[in-house]
Amino acid sequence: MSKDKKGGLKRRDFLKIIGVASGTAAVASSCSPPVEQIIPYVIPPEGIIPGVPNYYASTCRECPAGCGIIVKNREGRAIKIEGNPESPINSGSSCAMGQAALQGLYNPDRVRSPLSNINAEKLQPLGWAEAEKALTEKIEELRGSGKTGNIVFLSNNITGSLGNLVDQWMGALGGKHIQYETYAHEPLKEANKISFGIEKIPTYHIEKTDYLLSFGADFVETWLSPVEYTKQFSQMHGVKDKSVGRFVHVEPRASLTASNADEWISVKPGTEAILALGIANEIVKSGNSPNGGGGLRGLLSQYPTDKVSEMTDVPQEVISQIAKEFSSRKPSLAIGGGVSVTGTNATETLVAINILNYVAGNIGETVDFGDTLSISTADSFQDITSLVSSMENGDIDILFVYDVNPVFTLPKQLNFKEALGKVPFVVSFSSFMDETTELANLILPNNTTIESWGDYSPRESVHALIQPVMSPVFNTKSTGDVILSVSGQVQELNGKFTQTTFYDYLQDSWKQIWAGASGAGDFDTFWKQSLEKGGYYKDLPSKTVSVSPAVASLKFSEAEFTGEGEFYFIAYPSYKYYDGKGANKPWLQELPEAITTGVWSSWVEVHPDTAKKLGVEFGDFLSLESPQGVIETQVYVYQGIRPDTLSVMIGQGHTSYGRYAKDRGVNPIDMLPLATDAKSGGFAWLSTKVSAAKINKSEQFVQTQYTTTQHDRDIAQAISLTELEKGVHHEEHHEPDFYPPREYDRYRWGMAIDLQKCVGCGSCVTACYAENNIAFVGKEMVAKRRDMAWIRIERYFEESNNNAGFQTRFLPMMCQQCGNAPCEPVCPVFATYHNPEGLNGMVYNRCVGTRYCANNCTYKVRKFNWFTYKWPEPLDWQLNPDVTVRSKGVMEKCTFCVQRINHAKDLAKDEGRDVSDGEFKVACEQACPAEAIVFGNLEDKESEVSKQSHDDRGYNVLAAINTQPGITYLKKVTQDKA
Amino acid sequence: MSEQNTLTYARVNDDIIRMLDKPTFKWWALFLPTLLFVGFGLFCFIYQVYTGLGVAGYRHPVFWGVYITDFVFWVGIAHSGTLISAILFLFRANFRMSIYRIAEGMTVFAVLTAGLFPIIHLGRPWNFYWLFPYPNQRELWVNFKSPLLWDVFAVSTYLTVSSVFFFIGLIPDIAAVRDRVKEVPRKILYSVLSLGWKGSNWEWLHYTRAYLFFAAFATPLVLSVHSVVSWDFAMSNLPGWHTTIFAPYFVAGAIFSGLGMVITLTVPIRKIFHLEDYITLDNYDGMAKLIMLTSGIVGYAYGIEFFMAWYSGSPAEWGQFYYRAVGEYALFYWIMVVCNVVIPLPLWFKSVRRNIKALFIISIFINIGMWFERFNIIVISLSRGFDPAAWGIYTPSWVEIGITVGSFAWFFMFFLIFLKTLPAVSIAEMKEILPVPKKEAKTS
Amino acid sequence: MSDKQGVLGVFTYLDETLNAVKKLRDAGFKNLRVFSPFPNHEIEEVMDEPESIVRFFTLGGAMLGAACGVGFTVLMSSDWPISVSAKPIVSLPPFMVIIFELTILMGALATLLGLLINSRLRRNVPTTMYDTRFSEDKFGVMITCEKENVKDAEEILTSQGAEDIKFDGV
Amino acid sequence: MKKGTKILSIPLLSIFILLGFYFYNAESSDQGPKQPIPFSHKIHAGEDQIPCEYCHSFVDVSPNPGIPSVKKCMGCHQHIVGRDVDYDFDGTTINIKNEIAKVREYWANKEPIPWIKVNSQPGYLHFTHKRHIQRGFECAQCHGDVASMDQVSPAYNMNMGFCISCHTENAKDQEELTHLKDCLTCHY
Repeated sequence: MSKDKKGGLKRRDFLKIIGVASGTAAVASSCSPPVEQIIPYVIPPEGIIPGVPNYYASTCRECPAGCGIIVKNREGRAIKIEGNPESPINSGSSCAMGQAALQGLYNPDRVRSPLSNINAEKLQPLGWAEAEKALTEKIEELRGSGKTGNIVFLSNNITGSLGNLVDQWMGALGGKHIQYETYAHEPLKEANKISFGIEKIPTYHIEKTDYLLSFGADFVETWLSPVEYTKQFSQMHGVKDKSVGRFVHVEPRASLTASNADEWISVKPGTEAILALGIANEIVKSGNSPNGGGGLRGLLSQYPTDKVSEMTDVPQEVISQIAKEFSSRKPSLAIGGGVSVTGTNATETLVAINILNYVAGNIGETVDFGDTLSISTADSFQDITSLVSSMENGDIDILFVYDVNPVFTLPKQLNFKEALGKVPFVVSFSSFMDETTELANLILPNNTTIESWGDYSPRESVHALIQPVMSPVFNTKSTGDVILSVSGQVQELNGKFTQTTFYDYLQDSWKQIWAGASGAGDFDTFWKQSLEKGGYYKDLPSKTVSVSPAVASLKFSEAEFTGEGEFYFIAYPSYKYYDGKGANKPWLQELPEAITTGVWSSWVEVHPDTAKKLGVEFGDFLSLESPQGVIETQVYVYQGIRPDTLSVMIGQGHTSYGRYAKDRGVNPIDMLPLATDAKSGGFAWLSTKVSAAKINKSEQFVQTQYTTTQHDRDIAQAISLTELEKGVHHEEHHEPDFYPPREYDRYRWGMAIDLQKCVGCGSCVTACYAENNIAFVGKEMVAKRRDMAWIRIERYFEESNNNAGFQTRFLPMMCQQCGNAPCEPVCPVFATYHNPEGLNGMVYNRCVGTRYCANNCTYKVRKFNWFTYKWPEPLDWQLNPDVTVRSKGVMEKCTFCVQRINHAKDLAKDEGRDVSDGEFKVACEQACPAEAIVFGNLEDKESEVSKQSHDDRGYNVLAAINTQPGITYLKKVTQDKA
Repeated sequence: MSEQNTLTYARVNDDIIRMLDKPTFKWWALFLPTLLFVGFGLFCFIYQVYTGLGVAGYRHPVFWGVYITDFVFWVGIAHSGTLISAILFLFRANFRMSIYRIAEGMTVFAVLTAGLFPIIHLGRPWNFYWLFPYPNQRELWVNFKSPLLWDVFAVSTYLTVSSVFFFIGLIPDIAAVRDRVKEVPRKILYSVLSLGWKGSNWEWLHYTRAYLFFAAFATPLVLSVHSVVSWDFAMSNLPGWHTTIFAPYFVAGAIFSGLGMVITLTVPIRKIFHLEDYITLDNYDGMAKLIMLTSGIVGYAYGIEFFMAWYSGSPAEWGQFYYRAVGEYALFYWIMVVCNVVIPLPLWFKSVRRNIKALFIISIFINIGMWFERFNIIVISLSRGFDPAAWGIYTPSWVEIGITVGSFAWFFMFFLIFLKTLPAVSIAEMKEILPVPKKEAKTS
Repeated sequence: MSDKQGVLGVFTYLDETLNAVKKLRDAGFKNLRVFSPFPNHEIEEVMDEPESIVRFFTLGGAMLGAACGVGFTVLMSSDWPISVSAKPIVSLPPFMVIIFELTILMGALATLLGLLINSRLRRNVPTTMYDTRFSEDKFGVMITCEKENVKDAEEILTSQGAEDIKFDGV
Repeated sequence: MKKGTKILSIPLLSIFILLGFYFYNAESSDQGPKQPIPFSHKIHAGEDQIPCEYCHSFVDVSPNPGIPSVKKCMGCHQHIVGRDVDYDFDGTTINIKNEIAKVREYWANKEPIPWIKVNSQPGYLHFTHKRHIQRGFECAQCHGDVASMDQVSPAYNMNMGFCISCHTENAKDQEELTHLKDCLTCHY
């Protein structure tokens, strides 16, 4: 086995599988090429043609939503993840986390082989046989001593085959399988149990609604199924024949979701329940309720608007207005249960929201109990606490940890870490050296989703398949296989499992699904189809539910807060790091957080008045103190948060977990008390008050946009709903021109971006990084504004006469592919020019780096390679062979994914036709969950993009400069009351 | 011309050729440090090429900084040299006679320095030759529509023409030196350089003609070159760059800074080599008057820029100039205004114009002010473009400062060598303004 | 040329020099040459040589330069037409700059050439018929004539106050 | 003498440039790298008349022509052990039998054969064999008469001029010409 110098990867082995390994790493420099080897296959794998990509359907497991993905594979390397259009969940789109899964796969800090410290001080690498033997011995030893009940398998919510396998295994060993989800949404289940007698989390149909009222449900970020609900939202909120749906968001801070709302109602933390009931009462009072409030009139009458208003800090007129709209604009929907607002009264809040929906007659309309989420089956927080206590009592002898990081995600007060120390034998299946795995005695690194077989059922209607897209990068093994082979070695378990590989087990369990599926033909075809489609999807009839009378007698209280501090403390889950899982992926670290545009760190959001009071400014450091702990972090002054509230993002502050995550920012979970929601026993995230004090430290707040307003440049434009209804004439911009307009024969590639749909989630940015080999540069470089992103999401706070007083606008800005590009004429060497298909070509290898093009770029979208940026191996295996890797001294920018255009044209040429509309998608368009980006041929008058670019709302950014951009933006629609 | 009456042809030769005597300790004390700094600048450049341009302070969106500032600064310096030697020659302004050689030397060396920066600032300097239209296997030419290419042509033309002009002017004087020096090596050197000049009426006939034509060429050239340099900016659409007044504004600025530099250089030379009889107060007076004029033009440009920005009604334009006056770079802006507009004001008084010390000090401030003018135009404009999302601040790094210092050293290195090798004051032309020796004049 | 000989008179005063020239010419001497440390109009008048032809070099060079300018820009641009920001491939306004610069460049170089050729600046070391004082403060008159006339020439020169007389070929 | 050089220098300079221009396009004199096994294209493609596509089988469907897998080699060399004779391989004498034995060795160890790339293009150039083959170009047009080479060496140094001249000659019409001379066709 020849070891590779770098990283000790068995490069040769890898090459044996992946075959021709040239290309990729070449750079645009004029130096003579080194001696290149071409390594042929020993045995050519079926259906792989070097140079031609293969696509495999699989399932994303970065969060519980379980989106379908398609993984692009070149020469045996997974190089790009895209949403699977077949999947009913994300139907083609993906989020930043999903895109970045590749950097999990190729993460240089992965556990590269089994490790154990059984007969050594520190963790030592060992072979799989040894490792499994070690585990087998432990189990046997335990069984010998008769203490069989003391095995616990702690995993995240793994439904499907692996889940079953683990259950069976634990059953056989007499152990327990506990499924721990950081965000388990117990209150949702409990509330539904109370209100409808169904302990399940339903699916919602936001797209059907005309009026959406969210009580802190951050569905654009992390709530239940972000991609799906963002897509639904953009359908509901997008412009359809001159009308748009209305979205009102109630939360103490203006989260990214709230920033996309037409109204952000800043409510006193923990009083959402009261507000919901107040609104319901208002509806019933005004007789707008179809069912007249049923048996709840009595209950509701206790919540007169004036009282509610003063309890919740929400003005009366606002309450009555919401009530009016909510009951009049049908169908409407109220949702809740965002993690950041889960207080000690979370269940009550959600019951109240159910009541509101019931009163407005939405149950069954836009809430679907026919198809419920499988996260419902996750174990509750109480099970975790009891586990911890039994660990502390030494009742646990073997603890298996699978794909969870409780040391990081559980509140310090629970002392999980200490309890773990009391467990004699801890086995981690994690592929990453996270805080929990560090403390394990035996590490059996699992394959990542992209390397292993499996399945996952995020909801009843979906059985999603996971298939290996490439052979393991490191010496890792899928946990299913480990369990089976270990079971094979343990005497008592002999013959327990007929299968020897997890693949067999998977197929066997799918035989049952196949049996359940009607008219699926024989199993093999069913299996093939499912693999192609990424799983088996069935339609379930929606179930009608009725509110149980018990609700009427329910007591509704305000949330309780511990701690003497004067500020409510919000720890909110991040759409970049989820519960901290994403923090080891440079793409996510470098993706600017939508509101602050901050990168590579954490911060605390402080209201301007509060900041003045505390005497801190943007960039200063605050010390936040709660009874449980102290964190010191940087101030971001933000008008979108209540003066009596401070908030910090969850996900940073790792003490381990690889070079990109380690010692970066702070972990707000350390601040949280061990409070639970009274009714469901779920963890209460919003339950503490903290005190804040300025500390004598100040740094540059590293972000990608230093301005908050547009300075009258009219870049992100908006149109009021009334104007839109009146119908404005789309001003085709025609500056007097010195030269005749340019002619195009077949193609003129163009793009349309709908600002009404764009939610600023940044998945396009990450997709662009992945597709175009864009270098991540790290915090120090971003601090010097040297980030290389080809797309930036511009974020502007606009004066507004809505309740919040401001409105947030997002605008994805990339190269506008100008027809009259300022960058082109100034280049002395034709390194950038206008190509016959309307692209603004950038020829890296011709560039000498005068940088005049960037100076003259009206939109400042060109990025310069100040250094030759490196990808630590094996991150560079992800690089797209179809895109040049740029070297120092070269300008670069968005190319409209010219490699995809050329590929499509190549295929079209094989069939002797032109490229047809929608035949291919550019990376950002493909990723966008909101379907805000449309790309296509402007010469084809029928194409979607040409239709949209002649839309009434269409405009070019900075049109007065007459650059004649190829990108048309569609104005955002403001619904502010006149 | 009271002092000059004491001058005779012989004395002119003596005095001026004496300047070429063996370098003194003083000279070495000046020369060696320049070598040192040139070395450091070179090191910085190599380091930059090796590591990447990131070692400079550049950052999005400020893609040009100190290097281009230096480039424009040095080109500017170059200009007054040609102005004095060519334009004033055409105007037959006699006060040029004694200083034009120094000014021309300055021109040549300044262009030599300026020419380095476009290459230094490249992202891939090893490909700089791609900017020239040479036949290559790619069958690819250059983009003649790019202002940068105009620069390539303008600057290289300027360098060639000004050095030829410089050399032509030198021929008779070199001959004079040749006829003086005894040691063989220098004798040979000067013989070769003098091209066997004998001062016959034939030679003078063609010489004067040719010189006239050179002057006639150099004049439009000097105007065009700095106009082209200004178009590097004016041709863009960036607020703060995209204005029509740039060409005259830059030319005036160039002459302004150039004259400043001439004074800065001549004052010490005059003192050290005792050229009081040659470089007279009248000469300085004349230059000071020119400085007054150009300073006025520059000041006017500063003012009118603001008016135009306001009058344009474009938020980008006005935003830019408002930012210049009060933004992060306001200090630099006001340094510029004070140095270039306020400090030269005393020159309105004759007493100041004829006071060497005062002139010297003012000239130093002018140099500083004009460097900052270029810095402001380039950096401030870039840091605030059209799109607020892409605004950013630039601060030079030690590498850039090192190379800038190196460039000054590089310039002075050449200048010091020049002082010791070539007659720094034109012998022949000094004689032209002396009264012609006539027998009658003597006898009567 | 053995029958020809050169005579060189060295003068201090310009008027004497000029008188000498006049006298010599009256005495029928042809091809005279005057040396002076600086250009002087009176000398030019007296000698009245034909107008220098350097100007034709200059003109030719300049015109050639302009032609090259046009040629370069137009031909090279259309050789591989690459379109930048909707401008025509051959657009003269930007080309004017190049054309102008090349005009100047070639004009100047041609002038230099013209000077070098016409003023016979070939030899690196002047002939014996030269006095180093010419580059300092003396004027000189040189006559090339038949051997038998040398005497007359010498006479005229001395009569006009030549302080030193040289002959070559002896 | 000064003037002399001045006048001379101009034609000299231009001559140098033209020479450089000429040599740039001249045929490559590269000998070709030493391969782990002296594989003779002369024998395979020449004497045995095996068509290029047999081994480089992806040439008409993929940008890369594809290098034959060891399996493919064994496809024949299972049976063909090779004559036990000396063979003059570009000057070096090799024994065919021994050399073929090496192939079987690789196969036995399931090791790939680390061939050295002969014709390689920089990464900023995206050349596709597919298009050119489908357009009906012969391999020899760029790779030279491989069938007569033992050790394959680059026939031409395939620089941009090489591509462009061919593109210009073979363009059907103006539209195709613009496309074939469009930078983004190959550089992205």
